[in-house]
Amino acid sequence: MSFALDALTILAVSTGAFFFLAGTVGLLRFPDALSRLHALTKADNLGLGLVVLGLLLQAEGSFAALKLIGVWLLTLLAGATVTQLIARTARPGGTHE
Amino acid sequence: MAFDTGLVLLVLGVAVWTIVARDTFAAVVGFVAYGLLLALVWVRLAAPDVALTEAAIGSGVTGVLLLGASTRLRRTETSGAGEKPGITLRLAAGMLCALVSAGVAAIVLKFPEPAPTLAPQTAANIVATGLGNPVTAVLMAYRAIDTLLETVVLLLALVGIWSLAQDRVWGGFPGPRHHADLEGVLTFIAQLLVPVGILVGIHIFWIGSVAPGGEFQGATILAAMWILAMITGLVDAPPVSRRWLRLMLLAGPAVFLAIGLAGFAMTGAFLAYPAPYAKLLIVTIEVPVMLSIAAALALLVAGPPERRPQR
Amino acid sequence: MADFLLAAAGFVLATVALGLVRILRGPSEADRIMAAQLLGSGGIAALLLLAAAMSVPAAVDVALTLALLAAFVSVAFVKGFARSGADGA
Amino acid sequence: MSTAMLYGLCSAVLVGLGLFGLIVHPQPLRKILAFNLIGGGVFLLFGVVARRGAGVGFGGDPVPQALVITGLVVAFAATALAVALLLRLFEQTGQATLRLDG
Repeated sequence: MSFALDALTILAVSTGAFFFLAGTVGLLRFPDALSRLHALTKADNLGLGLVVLGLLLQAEGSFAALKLIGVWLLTLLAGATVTQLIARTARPGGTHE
Repeated sequence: MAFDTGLVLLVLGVAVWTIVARDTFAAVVGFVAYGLLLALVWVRLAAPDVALTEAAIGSGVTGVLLLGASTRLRRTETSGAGEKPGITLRLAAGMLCALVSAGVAAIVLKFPEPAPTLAPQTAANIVATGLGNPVTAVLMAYRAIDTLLETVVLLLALVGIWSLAQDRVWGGFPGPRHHADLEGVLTFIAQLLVPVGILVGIHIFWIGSVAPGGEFQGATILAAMWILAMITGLVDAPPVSRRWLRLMLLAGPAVFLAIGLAGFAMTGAFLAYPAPYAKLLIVTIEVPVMLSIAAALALLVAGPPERRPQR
Repeated sequence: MADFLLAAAGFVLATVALGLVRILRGPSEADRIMAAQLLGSGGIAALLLLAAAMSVPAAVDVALTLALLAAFVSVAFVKGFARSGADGA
Repeated sequence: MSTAMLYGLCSAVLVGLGLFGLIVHPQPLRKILAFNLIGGGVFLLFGVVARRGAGVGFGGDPVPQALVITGLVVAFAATALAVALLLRLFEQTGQATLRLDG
Protein backbone atom coordinates (compact mmCIF):
# COMPACT_ATOMS: atom_id res chain seq x y z
CA MET A 1 0.00 0.00 0.00
CA SER A 2 2.71 2.44 1.03
CA PHE A 3 4.68 1.44 -2.06
CA ALA A 4 1.71 2.26 -4.31
CA LEU A 5 1.28 5.62 -2.56
CA ASP A 6 4.97 6.40 -2.99
CA ALA A 7 4.76 5.53 -6.68
CA LEU A 8 1.76 7.85 -7.09
CA THR A 9 3.60 10.62 -5.25
CA ILE A 10 6.60 10.24 -7.53
CA LEU A 11 4.33 10.30 -10.58
CA ALA A 12 2.40 13.40 -9.48
CA VAL A 13 5.48 15.34 -8.35
CA SER A 14 7.34 14.49 -11.56
CA THR A 15 4.41 15.60 -13.71
CA GLY A 16 4.17 18.79 -11.64
CA ALA A 17 7.88 19.47 -12.12
CA PHE A 18 7.40 18.92 -15.84
CA PHE A 19 4.69 21.60 -15.90
CA PHE A 20 7.08 24.02 -14.25
CA LEU A 21 9.56 23.26 -17.01
CA ALA A 22 6.86 23.76 -19.64
CA GLY A 23 5.84 27.06 -18.03
CA THR A 24 9.41 28.32 -18.08
CA VAL A 25 9.96 27.31 -21.69
CA GLY A 26 6.71 29.04 -22.61
CA LEU A 27 7.70 32.17 -20.73
CA LEU A 28 10.97 32.29 -22.61
CA ARG A 29 9.85 31.23 -26.09
CA PHE A 30 6.35 32.56 -26.67
CA PRO A 31 6.27 35.74 -28.73
CA ASP A 32 3.75 37.96 -26.92
CA ALA A 33 2.68 38.72 -23.37
CA LEU A 34 -0.71 37.06 -23.57
CA SER A 35 0.57 33.67 -24.70
CA ARG A 36 3.37 33.94 -22.13
CA LEU A 37 0.63 34.49 -19.56
CA HIS A 38 -1.07 31.35 -20.82
CA ALA A 39 2.14 29.35 -20.26
CA LEU A 40 2.59 30.88 -16.82
CA THR A 41 -0.87 30.03 -15.54
CA LYS A 42 -0.41 26.42 -16.61
CA ALA A 43 2.81 26.15 -14.63
CA ASP A 44 1.27 27.88 -11.61
CA ASN A 45 -2.03 26.09 -11.42
CA LEU A 46 -1.11 22.65 -12.64
CA GLY A 47 2.55 22.43 -11.64
CA LEU A 48 2.01 23.44 -8.03
CA GLY A 49 -1.33 21.61 -7.96
CA LEU A 50 0.30 18.32 -8.94
CA VAL A 51 3.15 18.80 -6.47
CA VAL A 52 0.57 19.45 -3.74
CA LEU A 53 -1.40 16.39 -4.86
CA GLY A 54 1.71 14.23 -4.65
CA LEU A 55 2.55 15.55 -1.18
CA LEU A 56 -1.03 15.12 0.02
CA LEU A 57 -0.54 11.37 -0.33
CA GLN A 58 2.35 11.63 2.14
CA ALA A 59 0.66 14.11 4.50
CA GLU A 60 0.39 13.18 8.16
CA GLY A 61 -3.05 14.11 9.41
CA SER A 62 -5.87 16.15 7.97
CA PHE A 63 -4.63 19.51 9.28
CA ALA A 64 -1.34 19.13 7.38
CA ALA A 65 -3.34 18.21 4.27
CA LEU A 66 -5.59 21.24 4.75
CA LYS A 67 -2.56 23.52 4.92
CA LEU A 68 -1.17 22.07 1.70
CA ILE A 69 -4.44 22.75 -0.09
CA GLY A 70 -4.50 26.23 1.44
CA VAL A 71 -1.07 26.97 -0.02
CA TRP A 72 -2.30 25.95 -3.46
CA LEU A 73 -5.48 28.03 -3.26
CA LEU A 74 -3.55 31.11 -2.13
CA THR A 75 -1.14 30.74 -5.02
CA LEU A 76 -4.08 30.51 -7.39
CA LEU A 77 -5.34 33.77 -5.95
CA ALA A 78 -1.97 35.44 -6.47
CA GLY A 79 -2.01 34.12 -10.04
CA ALA A 80 -5.47 35.57 -10.59
CA THR A 81 -4.22 38.97 -9.42
CA VAL A 82 -1.32 38.93 -11.84
CA THR A 83 -3.63 37.81 -14.63
CA GLN A 84 -5.74 40.86 -13.85
CA LEU A 85 -2.66 43.04 -14.20
CA ILE A 86 -1.67 41.56 -17.54
CA ALA A 87 -5.22 41.88 -18.78
CA ARG A 88 -5.04 45.58 -17.94
CA THR A 89 -1.71 46.33 -19.48
CA ALA A 90 -1.73 44.00 -22.47
CA ARG A 91 -5.27 44.90 -23.51
CA PRO A 92 -5.48 47.34 -26.41
CA GLY A 93 -6.35 50.70 -24.93
CA GLY A 94 -3.89 50.44 -22.09
CA THR A 95 -4.30 51.02 -18.41
CA HIS A 96 -7.46 53.08 -18.23
CA GLU A 97 -10.12 51.91 -15.85
CA MET B 1 24.96 19.76 -1.34
CA ALA B 2 24.15 20.10 -5.06
CA PHE B 3 20.83 21.64 -4.06
CA ASP B 4 22.54 24.11 -1.75
CA THR B 5 25.11 25.10 -4.39
CA GLY B 6 22.31 25.80 -6.86
CA LEU B 7 20.37 27.80 -4.28
CA VAL B 8 23.46 29.88 -3.42
CA LEU B 9 24.05 30.66 -7.11
CA LEU B 10 20.43 31.68 -7.48
CA VAL B 11 20.58 33.97 -4.42
CA LEU B 12 23.75 35.59 -5.74
CA GLY B 13 22.24 36.00 -9.21
CA VAL B 14 19.17 37.74 -7.88
CA ALA B 15 21.35 39.93 -5.62
CA VAL B 16 23.46 41.00 -8.60
CA TRP B 17 20.27 41.82 -10.50
CA THR B 18 19.01 43.97 -7.62
CA ILE B 19 22.23 46.00 -7.80
CA VAL B 20 22.73 46.30 -11.56
CA ALA B 21 19.11 46.65 -12.79
CA ARG B 22 18.68 49.95 -14.60
CA ASP B 23 15.09 50.42 -13.49
CA THR B 24 14.29 50.80 -9.77
CA PHE B 25 11.00 48.95 -10.14
CA ALA B 26 12.82 45.95 -11.63
CA ALA B 27 15.36 46.10 -8.81
CA VAL B 28 12.52 45.95 -6.25
CA VAL B 29 11.09 42.90 -8.04
CA GLY B 30 14.56 41.38 -7.69
CA PHE B 31 14.62 42.22 -3.99
CA VAL B 32 11.29 40.46 -3.38
CA ALA B 33 12.70 37.37 -5.13
CA TYR B 34 15.85 37.69 -2.98
CA GLY B 35 13.72 37.54 0.19
CA LEU B 36 11.83 34.51 -1.11
CA LEU B 37 15.05 32.63 -1.84
CA LEU B 38 16.51 33.58 1.55
CA ALA B 39 13.43 32.00 3.16
CA LEU B 40 14.44 28.75 1.41
CA VAL B 41 18.00 29.21 2.68
CA TRP B 42 16.74 29.60 6.27
CA VAL B 43 14.85 26.32 5.97
CA ARG B 44 18.06 24.67 4.76
CA LEU B 45 19.91 26.17 7.75
CA ALA B 46 17.33 24.54 10.07
CA ALA B 47 15.91 27.90 11.14
CA PRO B 48 12.20 27.76 10.22
CA ASP B 49 11.39 30.57 12.68
CA VAL B 50 13.69 32.90 10.78
CA ALA B 51 12.36 31.59 7.45
CA LEU B 52 8.86 32.66 8.52
CA THR B 53 10.10 36.12 9.53
CA GLU B 54 12.07 36.52 6.31
CA ALA B 55 9.09 35.46 4.18
CA ALA B 56 6.78 37.86 5.99
CA ILE B 57 8.93 40.93 6.67
CA GLY B 58 12.06 40.60 4.55
CA SER B 59 10.25 39.79 1.35
CA GLY B 60 6.59 40.72 1.70
CA VAL B 61 6.15 43.87 3.75
CA THR B 62 9.53 45.43 2.87
CA GLY B 63 8.78 44.65 -0.77
CA VAL B 64 5.46 46.47 -0.65
CA LEU B 65 7.03 49.44 1.13
CA LEU B 66 9.80 49.78 -1.48
CA LEU B 67 7.37 49.15 -4.31
CA GLY B 68 5.16 52.01 -3.16
CA ALA B 69 8.20 54.30 -2.89
CA SER B 70 9.46 53.35 -6.35
CA THR B 71 6.11 54.15 -7.99
CA ARG B 72 6.00 57.52 -6.22
CA LEU B 73 9.55 58.38 -7.21
CA ARG B 74 9.24 57.12 -10.77
CA ARG B 75 9.48 60.59 -12.31
CA THR B 76 12.82 61.26 -10.65
CA GLU B 77 14.30 58.13 -12.23
CA THR B 78 16.07 59.82 -15.12
CA SER B 79 17.29 62.90 -13.24
CA GLY B 80 19.94 60.94 -11.36
CA ALA B 81 21.72 59.87 -14.54
CA GLY B 82 24.25 62.69 -14.44
CA GLU B 83 25.36 61.79 -10.94
CA LYS B 84 26.64 58.35 -11.84
CA PRO B 85 30.16 57.99 -10.47
CA GLY B 86 33.02 57.72 -12.94
CA ILE B 87 34.78 54.53 -13.89
CA THR B 88 37.71 55.18 -11.52
CA LEU B 89 35.47 55.53 -8.51
CA ARG B 90 33.49 52.45 -9.49
CA LEU B 91 36.66 50.44 -9.90
CA ALA B 92 37.94 51.62 -6.52
CA ALA B 93 34.57 50.80 -4.92
CA GLY B 94 34.62 47.37 -6.55
CA MET B 95 38.07 46.66 -5.18
CA LEU B 96 37.13 47.85 -1.70
CA CYS B 97 34.01 45.68 -1.68
CA ALA B 98 35.93 42.66 -2.95
CA LEU B 99 38.32 43.22 -0.06
CA VAL B 100 35.45 43.35 2.44
CA SER B 101 33.97 40.17 0.95
CA ALA B 102 37.34 38.43 1.14
CA GLY B 103 37.67 39.51 4.76
CA VAL B 104 34.26 38.13 5.72
CA ALA B 105 35.00 34.93 3.77
CA ALA B 106 38.29 34.55 5.64
CA ILE B 107 36.43 34.85 8.94
CA VAL B 108 33.93 32.22 7.77
CA LEU B 109 36.73 29.85 6.82
CA LYS B 110 38.51 30.40 10.14
CA PHE B 111 35.48 29.83 12.36
CA PRO B 112 36.60 28.12 15.60
CA GLU B 113 36.23 24.35 16.00
CA PRO B 114 34.20 23.16 17.78
CA ALA B 115 31.65 25.91 17.17
CA PRO B 116 30.65 27.88 20.27
CA THR B 117 26.99 27.40 21.07
CA LEU B 118 24.39 28.30 23.66
CA ALA B 119 22.08 25.47 22.58
CA PRO B 120 22.80 23.27 25.65
CA GLN B 121 22.09 26.17 28.01
CA THR B 122 18.84 26.90 26.18
CA ALA B 123 17.88 23.22 26.35
CA ALA B 124 18.65 23.15 30.08
CA ASN B 125 16.52 26.18 30.87
CA ILE B 126 13.65 25.85 28.42
CA VAL B 127 11.62 23.68 30.84
CA ALA B 128 11.39 26.60 33.26
CA THR B 129 9.65 28.75 30.62
CA GLY B 130 6.99 26.15 29.86
CA LEU B 131 7.57 26.74 26.13
CA GLY B 132 8.36 24.13 23.49
CA ASN B 133 9.97 26.40 20.90
CA PRO B 134 13.55 27.32 21.89
CA VAL B 135 13.59 30.47 19.72
CA THR B 136 10.46 31.84 21.38
CA ALA B 137 11.96 30.93 24.75
CA VAL B 138 15.08 32.95 23.94
CA LEU B 139 13.04 35.90 22.64
CA MET B 140 10.65 35.99 25.59
CA ALA B 141 12.87 34.91 28.50
CA TYR B 142 16.65 34.84 28.01
CA ARG B 143 16.79 37.89 25.71
CA ALA B 144 13.47 39.43 26.73
CA ILE B 145 15.17 42.80 27.16
CA ASP B 146 16.01 42.80 23.42
CA THR B 147 12.43 42.06 22.54
CA LEU B 148 11.14 44.79 24.87
CA LEU B 149 13.55 47.33 23.39
CA GLU B 150 12.59 46.25 19.90
CA THR B 151 8.94 47.07 20.47
CA VAL B 152 10.13 50.48 21.63
CA VAL B 153 12.33 50.89 18.54
CA LEU B 154 9.29 50.30 16.34
CA LEU B 155 7.42 53.06 18.17
CA LEU B 156 10.38 55.43 17.86
CA ALA B 157 10.58 54.79 14.12
CA LEU B 158 6.84 55.46 13.89
CA VAL B 159 7.19 58.72 15.82
CA GLY B 160 10.01 59.65 13.45
CA ILE B 161 7.80 59.01 10.43
CA TRP B 162 4.81 60.86 11.86
CA SER B 163 6.99 63.87 12.67
CA LEU B 164 7.67 64.23 8.94
CA ALA B 165 4.07 65.32 8.37
CA GLN B 166 3.41 68.88 7.31
CA ASP B 167 1.89 71.13 9.98
CA ARG B 168 -1.50 71.42 8.33
CA VAL B 169 -2.08 67.66 8.27
CA TRP B 170 -0.70 67.04 11.76
CA GLY B 171 -2.52 64.14 13.39
CA GLY B 172 -4.36 63.37 10.16
CA PHE B 173 -4.79 60.32 7.94
CA PRO B 174 -1.59 58.63 6.78
CA GLY B 175 -0.99 58.10 3.07
CA PRO B 176 -3.31 58.79 0.16
CA ARG B 177 -6.93 57.57 0.29
CA HIS B 178 -7.23 54.47 -1.85
CA HIS B 179 -10.52 53.90 -3.54
CA ALA B 180 -12.08 50.52 -4.03
CA ASP B 181 -11.37 49.12 -7.48
CA LEU B 182 -14.15 49.88 -9.93
CA GLU B 183 -13.83 46.59 -11.75
CA GLY B 184 -14.11 44.86 -8.42
CA VAL B 185 -11.58 42.08 -8.99
CA LEU B 186 -8.92 43.39 -6.63
CA THR B 187 -11.54 44.26 -4.05
CA PHE B 188 -12.90 40.76 -4.33
CA ILE B 189 -9.44 39.21 -3.94
CA ALA B 190 -8.74 41.39 -0.92
CA GLN B 191 -12.07 40.45 0.67
CA LEU B 192 -11.12 36.80 0.27
CA LEU B 193 -7.53 37.20 1.33
CA VAL B 194 -7.92 39.35 4.46
CA PRO B 195 -9.98 36.88 6.57
CA VAL B 196 -7.82 33.94 5.46
CA GLY B 197 -4.69 35.94 6.29
CA ILE B 198 -5.97 36.88 9.73
CA LEU B 199 -6.59 33.19 10.45
CA VAL B 200 -3.10 32.27 9.23
CA GLY B 201 -1.57 35.07 11.31
CA ILE B 202 -3.31 33.94 14.48
CA HIS B 203 -2.34 30.33 13.73
CA ILE B 204 1.33 31.25 13.26
CA PHE B 205 1.24 33.27 16.49
CA TRP B 206 -0.51 30.56 18.47
CA ILE B 207 1.76 27.66 17.49
CA GLY B 208 4.79 29.85 18.28
CA SER B 209 4.99 28.55 21.85
CA VAL B 210 5.56 24.95 20.74
CA ALA B 211 6.58 25.10 17.06
CA PRO B 212 8.22 27.62 14.70
CA GLY B 213 6.19 30.81 14.67
CA GLY B 214 5.49 33.49 17.23
CA GLU B 215 4.32 37.02 17.78
CA PHE B 216 6.63 38.71 15.27
CA GLN B 217 5.64 36.46 12.40
CA GLY B 218 1.96 36.53 13.33
CA ALA B 219 2.07 40.31 13.75
CA THR B 220 3.66 40.81 10.34
CA ILE B 221 0.96 38.74 8.65
CA LEU B 222 -1.76 40.70 10.46
CA ALA B 223 -0.05 43.96 9.48
CA ALA B 224 0.13 42.82 5.86
CA MET B 225 -3.60 42.12 5.87
CA TRP B 226 -4.36 45.56 7.31
CA ILE B 227 -2.17 47.19 4.64
CA LEU B 228 -3.93 45.08 2.01
CA ALA B 229 -7.32 46.30 3.23
CA MET B 230 -6.00 49.88 3.10
CA ILE B 231 -4.48 49.78 -0.38
CA THR B 232 -7.52 48.13 -1.90
CA GLY B 233 -9.77 50.75 -0.32
CA LEU B 234 -11.68 48.32 1.92
CA VAL B 235 -10.85 50.44 4.96
CA ASP B 236 -9.21 53.81 5.35
CA ALA B 237 -6.16 54.27 7.53
CA PRO B 238 -7.18 55.81 10.87
CA PRO B 239 -6.02 59.36 11.70
CA VAL B 240 -2.87 58.96 13.75
CA SER B 241 -4.28 61.07 16.56
CA ARG B 242 -6.99 58.52 17.41
CA ARG B 243 -6.86 57.49 21.04
CA TRP B 244 -7.62 53.78 20.42
CA LEU B 245 -4.77 53.65 17.95
CA ARG B 246 -2.31 55.20 20.38
CA LEU B 247 -3.49 52.79 23.10
CA MET B 248 -3.08 49.83 20.77
CA LEU B 249 0.45 50.89 19.90
CA LEU B 250 1.41 51.38 23.54
CA ALA B 251 -0.32 48.33 25.02
CA GLY B 252 2.41 45.83 24.09
CA PRO B 253 5.46 47.68 25.41
CA ALA B 254 3.46 48.87 28.45
CA VAL B 255 2.36 45.37 29.49
CA PHE B 256 5.84 44.05 28.78
CA LEU B 257 7.43 46.74 30.93
CA ALA B 258 4.87 46.32 33.73
CA ILE B 259 5.48 42.57 33.95
CA GLY B 260 9.21 43.19 33.70
CA LEU B 261 9.06 45.60 36.66
CA ALA B 262 6.82 43.22 38.57
CA GLY B 263 9.74 40.80 38.25
CA PHE B 264 11.57 42.92 40.86
CA ALA B 265 8.78 42.36 43.36
CA MET B 266 8.22 38.69 42.57
CA THR B 267 11.74 37.36 42.05
CA GLY B 268 14.05 40.29 42.60
CA ALA B 269 15.16 40.82 39.01
CA PHE B 270 13.92 42.80 36.00
CA LEU B 271 11.99 40.64 33.51
CA ALA B 272 12.38 37.52 35.63
CA TYR B 273 9.28 35.36 35.69
CA PRO B 274 8.44 33.25 38.75
CA ALA B 275 8.71 29.68 37.46
CA PRO B 276 5.13 28.42 38.06
CA TYR B 277 3.64 31.38 36.16
CA ALA B 278 6.29 31.73 33.45
CA LYS B 279 4.19 30.50 30.55
CA LEU B 280 1.09 32.39 31.68
CA LEU B 281 3.07 35.63 31.98
CA ILE B 282 4.76 35.11 28.62
CA VAL B 283 1.43 34.63 26.87
CA THR B 284 0.04 37.67 28.71
CA ILE B 285 2.91 39.68 27.27
CA GLU B 286 2.76 38.15 23.80
CA VAL B 287 -0.87 38.95 22.94
CA PRO B 288 -0.69 42.76 23.40
CA VAL B 289 2.85 42.80 21.99
CA MET B 290 1.63 41.11 18.82
CA LEU B 291 -1.20 43.62 18.40
CA SER B 292 1.13 46.56 19.02
CA ILE B 293 3.73 45.26 16.57
CA ALA B 294 1.07 44.59 13.93
CA ALA B 295 -0.30 48.13 14.26
CA ALA B 296 3.18 49.67 14.25
CA LEU B 297 4.30 47.72 11.16
CA ALA B 298 1.18 48.61 9.20
CA LEU B 299 1.47 52.29 10.10
CA LEU B 300 5.18 52.31 9.24
CA VAL B 301 4.20 51.27 5.72
CA ALA B 302 1.28 53.72 5.58
CA GLY B 303 3.73 56.60 6.15
CA PRO B 304 3.31 60.09 7.60
CA PRO B 305 -0.10 61.79 7.73
CA GLU B 306 -0.99 63.37 4.39
CA ARG B 307 -4.63 64.32 4.84
CA ARG B 308 -6.22 66.66 7.37
CA PRO B 309 -8.12 65.09 10.28
CA GLN B 310 -11.86 65.66 9.96
CA ARG B 311 -12.47 67.34 13.28
CA MET C 1 11.81 9.06 -1.12
CA ALA C 2 13.54 11.97 0.60
CA ASP C 3 16.22 12.03 -2.07
CA PHE C 4 13.65 12.09 -4.84
CA LEU C 5 11.75 14.97 -3.20
CA LEU C 6 14.95 16.96 -2.69
CA ALA C 7 15.92 16.37 -6.32
CA ALA C 8 12.44 17.47 -7.42
CA ALA C 9 12.79 20.65 -5.31
CA GLY C 10 16.11 21.34 -7.00
CA PHE C 11 14.67 20.69 -10.44
CA VAL C 12 11.70 23.03 -9.94
CA LEU C 13 13.95 25.73 -8.56
CA ALA C 14 16.38 25.37 -11.46
CA THR C 15 13.62 25.62 -14.08
CA VAL C 16 11.98 28.70 -12.58
CA ALA C 17 15.46 30.21 -12.26
CA LEU C 18 15.79 29.85 -16.01
CA GLY C 19 12.57 31.84 -16.25
CA LEU C 20 14.36 34.68 -14.51
CA VAL C 21 16.04 35.42 -17.82
CA ARG C 22 12.66 37.02 -18.58
CA ILE C 23 13.29 39.50 -15.77
CA LEU C 24 16.53 40.43 -17.51
CA ARG C 25 15.08 40.64 -21.00
CA GLY C 26 11.72 42.17 -20.18
CA PRO C 27 10.64 43.88 -22.39
CA SER C 28 7.57 45.01 -20.45
CA GLU C 29 7.20 45.25 -16.68
CA ALA C 30 4.34 42.78 -16.95
CA ASP C 31 6.86 40.21 -18.18
CA ARG C 32 9.10 40.90 -15.22
CA ILE C 33 6.21 40.43 -12.83
CA MET C 34 5.27 37.19 -14.56
CA ALA C 35 8.80 35.87 -14.08
CA ALA C 36 8.69 36.89 -10.41
CA GLN C 37 5.32 35.18 -10.10
CA LEU C 38 6.73 31.99 -11.60
CA LEU C 39 9.67 32.18 -9.19
CA GLY C 40 7.14 32.64 -6.39
CA SER C 41 5.11 29.55 -7.16
CA GLY C 42 8.26 27.57 -7.93
CA GLY C 43 9.79 28.66 -4.64
CA ILE C 44 6.63 27.67 -2.81
CA ALA C 45 6.63 24.26 -4.54
CA ALA C 46 10.31 23.83 -3.62
CA LEU C 47 9.53 24.71 0.02
CA LEU C 48 6.72 22.16 0.19
CA LEU C 49 9.02 19.52 -1.30
CA LEU C 50 11.78 20.48 1.15
CA ALA C 51 9.33 20.21 4.04
CA ALA C 52 8.59 16.61 3.07
CA ALA C 53 12.19 15.75 2.12
CA MET C 54 13.80 17.16 5.28
CA SER C 55 10.86 16.23 7.54
CA VAL C 56 10.47 19.85 8.66
CA PRO C 57 6.70 20.26 8.89
CA ALA C 58 7.19 23.92 9.84
CA ALA C 59 8.37 24.60 6.28
CA VAL C 60 4.74 24.13 5.21
CA ASP C 61 3.88 27.09 7.43
CA VAL C 62 6.64 29.05 5.72
CA ALA C 63 5.12 28.12 2.36
CA LEU C 64 1.69 29.19 3.60
CA THR C 65 3.09 32.55 4.72
CA LEU C 66 4.91 32.99 1.43
CA ALA C 67 1.79 32.17 -0.58
CA LEU C 68 -0.23 34.67 1.45
CA LEU C 69 2.39 37.39 1.14
CA ALA C 70 2.88 36.65 -2.57
CA ALA C 71 -0.82 37.32 -3.14
CA PHE C 72 -0.47 40.49 -1.04
CA VAL C 73 2.56 41.68 -2.99
CA SER C 74 0.84 41.02 -6.32
CA VAL C 75 -2.15 43.12 -5.30
CA ALA C 76 0.28 45.91 -4.38
CA PHE C 77 2.00 45.46 -7.76
CA VAL C 78 -1.31 45.84 -9.57
CA LYS C 79 -2.35 48.87 -7.51
CA GLY C 80 1.03 50.55 -7.98
CA PHE C 81 0.78 49.81 -11.64
CA ALA C 82 -2.68 51.27 -12.00
CA ARG C 83 -1.51 54.40 -10.21
CA SER C 84 1.64 54.96 -12.23
CA GLY C 85 -0.38 54.29 -15.38
CA ALA C 86 -2.92 56.90 -14.31
CA ASP C 87 -0.12 59.38 -13.59
CA GLY C 88 1.27 58.94 -17.06
CA ALA C 89 -2.10 59.34 -18.78
CA MET D 1 33.39 22.02 2.67
CA SER D 2 30.27 21.86 4.82
CA THR D 3 26.87 23.21 3.78
CA ALA D 4 27.01 25.87 6.50
CA MET D 5 30.38 27.00 5.17
CA LEU D 6 28.92 27.33 1.66
CA TYR D 7 26.20 29.66 2.93
CA GLY D 8 28.85 31.51 4.93
CA LEU D 9 30.77 32.27 1.74
CA CYS D 10 27.48 33.30 0.11
CA SER D 11 26.91 35.81 2.91
CA ALA D 12 30.41 37.21 2.40
CA VAL D 13 29.68 37.86 -1.29
CA LEU D 14 26.28 39.39 -0.46
CA VAL D 15 27.84 41.87 1.97
CA GLY D 16 30.37 42.94 -0.68
CA LEU D 17 27.73 43.23 -3.40
CA GLY D 18 25.41 45.30 -1.21
CA LEU D 19 28.25 47.59 -0.18
CA PHE D 20 29.13 48.13 -3.83
CA GLY D 21 25.53 49.11 -4.62
CA LEU D 22 25.47 51.41 -1.62
CA ILE D 23 28.55 53.27 -2.86
CA VAL D 24 27.97 53.52 -6.60
CA HIS D 25 24.20 54.15 -6.85
CA PRO D 26 23.37 57.85 -6.87
CA GLN D 27 19.64 57.32 -6.21
CA PRO D 28 18.77 57.12 -2.48
CA LEU D 29 16.12 54.43 -3.00
CA ARG D 30 18.72 52.19 -4.63
CA LYS D 31 21.01 52.85 -1.69
CA ILE D 32 18.23 51.73 0.67
CA LEU D 33 17.77 48.57 -1.41
CA ALA D 34 21.51 47.88 -1.36
CA PHE D 35 21.58 48.40 2.39
CA ASN D 36 18.88 45.78 2.81
CA LEU D 37 20.97 43.46 0.65
CA ILE D 38 23.89 43.89 3.07
CA GLY D 39 21.46 43.22 5.91
CA GLY D 40 20.45 39.94 4.30
CA GLY D 41 24.12 38.93 4.08
CA VAL D 42 24.86 39.80 7.70
CA PHE D 43 21.77 37.94 8.94
CA LEU D 44 22.81 34.95 6.87
CA LEU D 45 26.19 34.99 8.63
CA PHE D 46 24.32 34.79 11.95
CA GLY D 47 22.34 31.88 10.50
CA VAL D 48 25.57 30.07 9.65
CA VAL D 49 26.91 30.64 13.18
CA ALA D 50 23.60 29.29 14.51
CA ARG D 51 23.71 26.24 12.25
CA ARG D 52 27.24 25.40 13.32
CA GLY D 53 26.05 25.55 16.92
CA ALA D 54 23.52 22.76 16.37
CA GLY D 55 23.25 20.29 19.19
CA VAL D 56 21.20 18.74 21.97
CA GLY D 57 18.39 18.02 19.55
CA PHE D 58 18.23 21.57 18.11
CA GLY D 59 18.93 22.09 14.41
CA GLY D 60 20.76 25.30 15.29
CA ASP D 61 21.72 27.50 18.21
CA PRO D 62 18.46 29.32 19.02
CA VAL D 63 20.17 32.43 20.44
CA PRO D 64 21.59 33.82 17.16
CA GLN D 65 18.36 32.78 15.42
CA ALA D 66 16.36 34.87 17.86
CA LEU D 67 18.77 37.78 17.32
CA VAL D 68 18.18 37.57 13.56
CA ILE D 69 14.41 37.74 14.07
CA THR D 70 14.84 40.88 16.18
CA GLY D 71 17.27 42.24 13.61
CA LEU D 72 14.91 41.70 10.68
CA VAL D 73 12.16 43.67 12.39
CA VAL D 74 14.50 46.53 13.34
CA ALA D 75 15.94 46.59 9.80
CA PHE D 76 12.42 46.98 8.50
CA ALA D 77 11.71 49.87 10.87
CA ALA D 78 14.89 51.61 9.74
CA THR D 79 13.99 51.05 6.08
CA ALA D 80 10.51 52.48 6.61
CA LEU D 81 11.97 55.59 8.27
CA ALA D 82 14.52 56.02 5.47
CA VAL D 83 11.80 55.72 2.82
CA ALA D 84 9.61 58.26 4.63
CA LEU D 85 12.52 60.72 4.83
CA LEU D 86 13.21 60.24 1.13
CA LEU D 87 9.57 60.79 0.15
CA ARG D 88 9.47 63.94 2.28
CA LEU D 89 12.61 65.20 0.56
CA PHE D 90 10.94 64.58 -2.78
CA GLU D 91 7.79 66.37 -1.65
CA GLN D 92 9.81 69.35 -0.45
CA THR D 93 12.26 69.75 -3.35
CA GLY D 94 10.63 67.86 -6.21
CA GLN D 95 13.79 65.78 -6.48
CA ALA D 96 15.08 62.63 -4.86
CA THR D 97 18.79 63.24 -4.79
CA LEU D 98 21.50 63.59 -2.18
CA ARG D 99 23.36 66.24 -4.22
CA LEU D 100 24.01 69.33 -2.13
CA ASP D 101 23.70 71.83 -4.98
CA GLY D 102 20.44 70.32 -6.26
